[in-house]
Amino acid sequence: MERVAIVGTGQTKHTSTRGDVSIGGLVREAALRALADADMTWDDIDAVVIGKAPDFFEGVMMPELYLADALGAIGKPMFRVHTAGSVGGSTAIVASELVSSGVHERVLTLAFEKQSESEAMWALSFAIPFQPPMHAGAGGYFAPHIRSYMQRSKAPDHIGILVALKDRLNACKNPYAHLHEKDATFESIKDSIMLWDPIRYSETCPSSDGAFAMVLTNEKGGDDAAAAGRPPAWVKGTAMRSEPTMFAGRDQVSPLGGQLCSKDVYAQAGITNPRAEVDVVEMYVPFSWFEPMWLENLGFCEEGEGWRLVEDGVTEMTGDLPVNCSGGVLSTNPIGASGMIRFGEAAMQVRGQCGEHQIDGVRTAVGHAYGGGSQFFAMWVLGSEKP
Amino acid sequence: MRDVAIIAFAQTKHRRSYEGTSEVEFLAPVLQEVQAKAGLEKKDIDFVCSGSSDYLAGQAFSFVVTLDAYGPWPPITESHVDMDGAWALYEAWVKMQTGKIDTALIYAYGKSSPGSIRRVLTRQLEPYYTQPLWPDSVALAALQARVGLDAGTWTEEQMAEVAATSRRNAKGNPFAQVVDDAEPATLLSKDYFVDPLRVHDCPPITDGAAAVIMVAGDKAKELTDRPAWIRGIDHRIDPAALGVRDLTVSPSAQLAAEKAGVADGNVDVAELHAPFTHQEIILRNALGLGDGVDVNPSGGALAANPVMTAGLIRFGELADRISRGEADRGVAHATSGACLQQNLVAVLEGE
Amino acid sequence: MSDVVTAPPLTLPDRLSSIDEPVKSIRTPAAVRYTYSPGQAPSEFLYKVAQKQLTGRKCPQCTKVYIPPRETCPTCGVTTLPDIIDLPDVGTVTSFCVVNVQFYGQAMEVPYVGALILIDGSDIPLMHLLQEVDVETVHMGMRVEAVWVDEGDMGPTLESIKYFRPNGEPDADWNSYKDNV
Amino acid sequence: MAEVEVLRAPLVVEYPFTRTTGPVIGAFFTALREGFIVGIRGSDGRVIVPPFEYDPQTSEPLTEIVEVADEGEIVSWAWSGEPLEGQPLDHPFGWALIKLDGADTGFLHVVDGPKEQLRTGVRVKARWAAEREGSINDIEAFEVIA
Repeated sequence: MERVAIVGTGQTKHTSTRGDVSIGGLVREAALRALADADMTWDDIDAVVIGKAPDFFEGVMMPELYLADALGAIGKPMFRVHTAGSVGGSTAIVASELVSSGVHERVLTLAFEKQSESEAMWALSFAIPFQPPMHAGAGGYFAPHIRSYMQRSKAPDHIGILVALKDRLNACKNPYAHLHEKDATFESIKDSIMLWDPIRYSETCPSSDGAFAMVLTNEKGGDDAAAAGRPPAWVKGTAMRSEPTMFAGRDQVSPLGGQLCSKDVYAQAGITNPRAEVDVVEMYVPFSWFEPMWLENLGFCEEGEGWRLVEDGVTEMTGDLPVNCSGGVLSTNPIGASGMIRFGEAAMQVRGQCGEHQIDGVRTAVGHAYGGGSQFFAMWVLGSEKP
Repeated sequence: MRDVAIIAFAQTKHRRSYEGTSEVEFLAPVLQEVQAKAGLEKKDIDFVCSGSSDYLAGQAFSFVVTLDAYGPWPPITESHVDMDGAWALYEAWVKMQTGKIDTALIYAYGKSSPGSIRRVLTRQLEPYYTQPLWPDSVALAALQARVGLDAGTWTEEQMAEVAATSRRNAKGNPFAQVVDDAEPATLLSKDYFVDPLRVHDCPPITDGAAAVIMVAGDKAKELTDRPAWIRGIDHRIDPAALGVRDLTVSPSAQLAAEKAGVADGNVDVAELHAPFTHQEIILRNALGLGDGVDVNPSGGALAANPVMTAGLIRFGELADRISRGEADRGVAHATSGACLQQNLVAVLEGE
Repeated sequence: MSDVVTAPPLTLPDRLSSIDEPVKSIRTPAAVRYTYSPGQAPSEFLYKVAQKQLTGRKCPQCTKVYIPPRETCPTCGVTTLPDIIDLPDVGTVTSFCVVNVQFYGQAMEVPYVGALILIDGSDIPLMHLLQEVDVETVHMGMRVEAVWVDEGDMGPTLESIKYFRPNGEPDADWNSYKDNV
Repeated sequence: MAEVEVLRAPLVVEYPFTRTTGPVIGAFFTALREGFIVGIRGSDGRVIVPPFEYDPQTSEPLTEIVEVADEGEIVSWAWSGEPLEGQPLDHPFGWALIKLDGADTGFLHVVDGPKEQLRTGVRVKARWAAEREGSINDIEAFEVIA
């Protein structure tokens, strides 16, 4: 298997409405930045892999067909992935496999969402006849599972607030993040409206327009980048897992799919103690409580202990396992791109490109995405050393 | 490249409508059948990949629910593309090349019956200048057909010949939907549907599903006497806007065929995903298929056209033909987008 | 930020450059129409609902009872047993969410409770509304019963159940529902 | 299981999408609102109508907006006997790729019949809507001119 290196990343400034660009203009920005970072031009790219969440958001079925021009894909392979919320992660994994398989040498991968073209509550959950009404969108779906977590782990109520505060303040160090709430405090989050009890407004994610792109190359490309003073992030493992949305006895707090996905990816990367060996994590946390839930699900601690890591500040930028230094999904959420932002921020941490939200000396980083009803998982482990 | 073969194929009996049957209900038997044919169970399958479109069903994340038809438990390694199932097969093929997996189940489904497929497909057009006009798939194909008729690249008689051959071939395909013995002259005597296209130039509206199982290396030989080996596979895309393209040719299909190595040997059979009659002619030219090639012995997309699925079916039909010893080397093709915008080409061989 | 994305300026014909308010956005309303059918097993279930009867189907392999019934078991991938199992309209709250804000396309008065309810005799909870209850007192393990709409309004939809409400029974034993929390 | 008559209900997926255009697409719609048509010059010198943001061959951004005529000739056409919901005309009409004077590519729009007059090479001219807002429908249809 060919080694895979990430030699370029690029993203848009995420915001609620990118009123100055078309959909093509939006994706193009992220792609151009990734190409510039990789010191490449369109001609250097062999294939394009694109991902986004449901086509209803922009009302364009298979938008990759129309985006072929904007992404320099004419005459090239153009591939479209859709695995619900995990799509940004799985798209990056498909791109990495195009390289690791030896099929291509240099692949551009990109994920986007321009949510302002419609409205999330509509696009994600318009009513389907005869189906039980969702009553309250994604939050209404996930809130009972968060309550189950609180019950099972005996976590105190303020854990979600701590996570939200951390991510909002981290986002202020990330110029590309959507929300820059410099004045956020524990109290301001605590006092925000309880939307879907136990989820407060400030513990939820925004709705964003945004795109993220990466350039992946084979070993030679990675070596060349390193020689040119642009050290790459090396892919040390990738994994995906899926399970049914609803089935009898399903553990929706710590789905088996997520556990198996993390075990698989750590094994590939030679990680036996993730808490000790992973330097930084970008995980998919659309509601604050998912941080402690995923910490347990992804094997960073024992079951029921995730909230203690949060409370002890372990996941702060100053802690020993910083989580979502970028501000995470809680601060930036162009849905189809959110998974790729996690994967890409992990690459940026390894490459030392994060500026104010950089953790010193990152050697191993994890990117994580999930989707559907906590049923689709995608992860990768990146390292500064060639595997 | 690692040797990878298709060893089993199953599909629905394609028909105008499976209305009243949910996607899970009509897909599940196909998934069960393909596993039985391959002699594999869920525990033997390393990877599942599917192709479908939310827009056909009118539901966001429709593929999420449909995965239940497979019973993905314990959790599986799985992916989904919003493309024809042929691209899902491509993703699985790439994954096999990494050496991470040895077996894959690929499925696709498309039910056009819940909506107006002609209107639904307008949603895949460029969204600013084109979508708001609602130019339907038949109208766009008709514009393409006219260009070739005007240029003398094909004639209405040749188009009718394609339709007649497809329908006649489909008599040997128990899963086909449009099957008859109509002579080209009879077809040509009918009125235009969307001038210059007659009904016989257009694909039927179909509900259908299909699945294949693909296996790498020696395992393929253990499981079947005559695997259909994938010797080359590639896909390419052209611009979306019809106005800048020469609609009488398909540069992306031609390039994909070159990369897949179509011309590296004799081609016995080609299963081409040509929803409209003139598109089969374009593809024959783009792929360099001579008169000796048996094109669409299954009847092709003109005999049954489940959207998102018809391309994957081409792979299954060709693989079955090779496995039965009726062909040694063939070409499978899938398309996506208006007027053959995106094309995937593969070469399959017996031993 | 880097300037690689800065688009080069356009050169415009005079007639355009003299226009003060160029178009920056367009509205493209779109309606795509479908006829939706939930399929055989759900239809069967909903007809029974219209007769005030909840039903489920059992998987022959894992023996779990599904409500709404499935044609195919989502974990085993096998066809469920054809027998329709009648289920009562009472169950246990396994988890819930208190909704305090109006959402797109629905007109519930806030606050209201969306609860996962494990119907007795089934193995998977159903999401529905919980009312006639002080939201402060809702808790896991609470026993609840269906309140059906008036006879004349009954139809093949889960909305034939207006909501669930506490039925006064003591809380369910944790072990009876812990697999669904 | 006894087969029951399955349930059916209409499902309408409907939304008034708002699309921000960016400057190039915006220039085209601005022109339409003002009653004229523009294209853009491609890297090969061709004038592309409607304007692409990025060159179909080189992928580089295109910048030179060019005014073209609101009349030209049909390069391909098709006759739609039964219009579908949403299409510009509610009676039978022609679809056409139209090469406007000053342009080098085909512009997709509709031609308001009669069918007998439609053929490749025939000249057509835009019929403008009285009220224009910056939309492809600001051109109601093209009509055959002598």
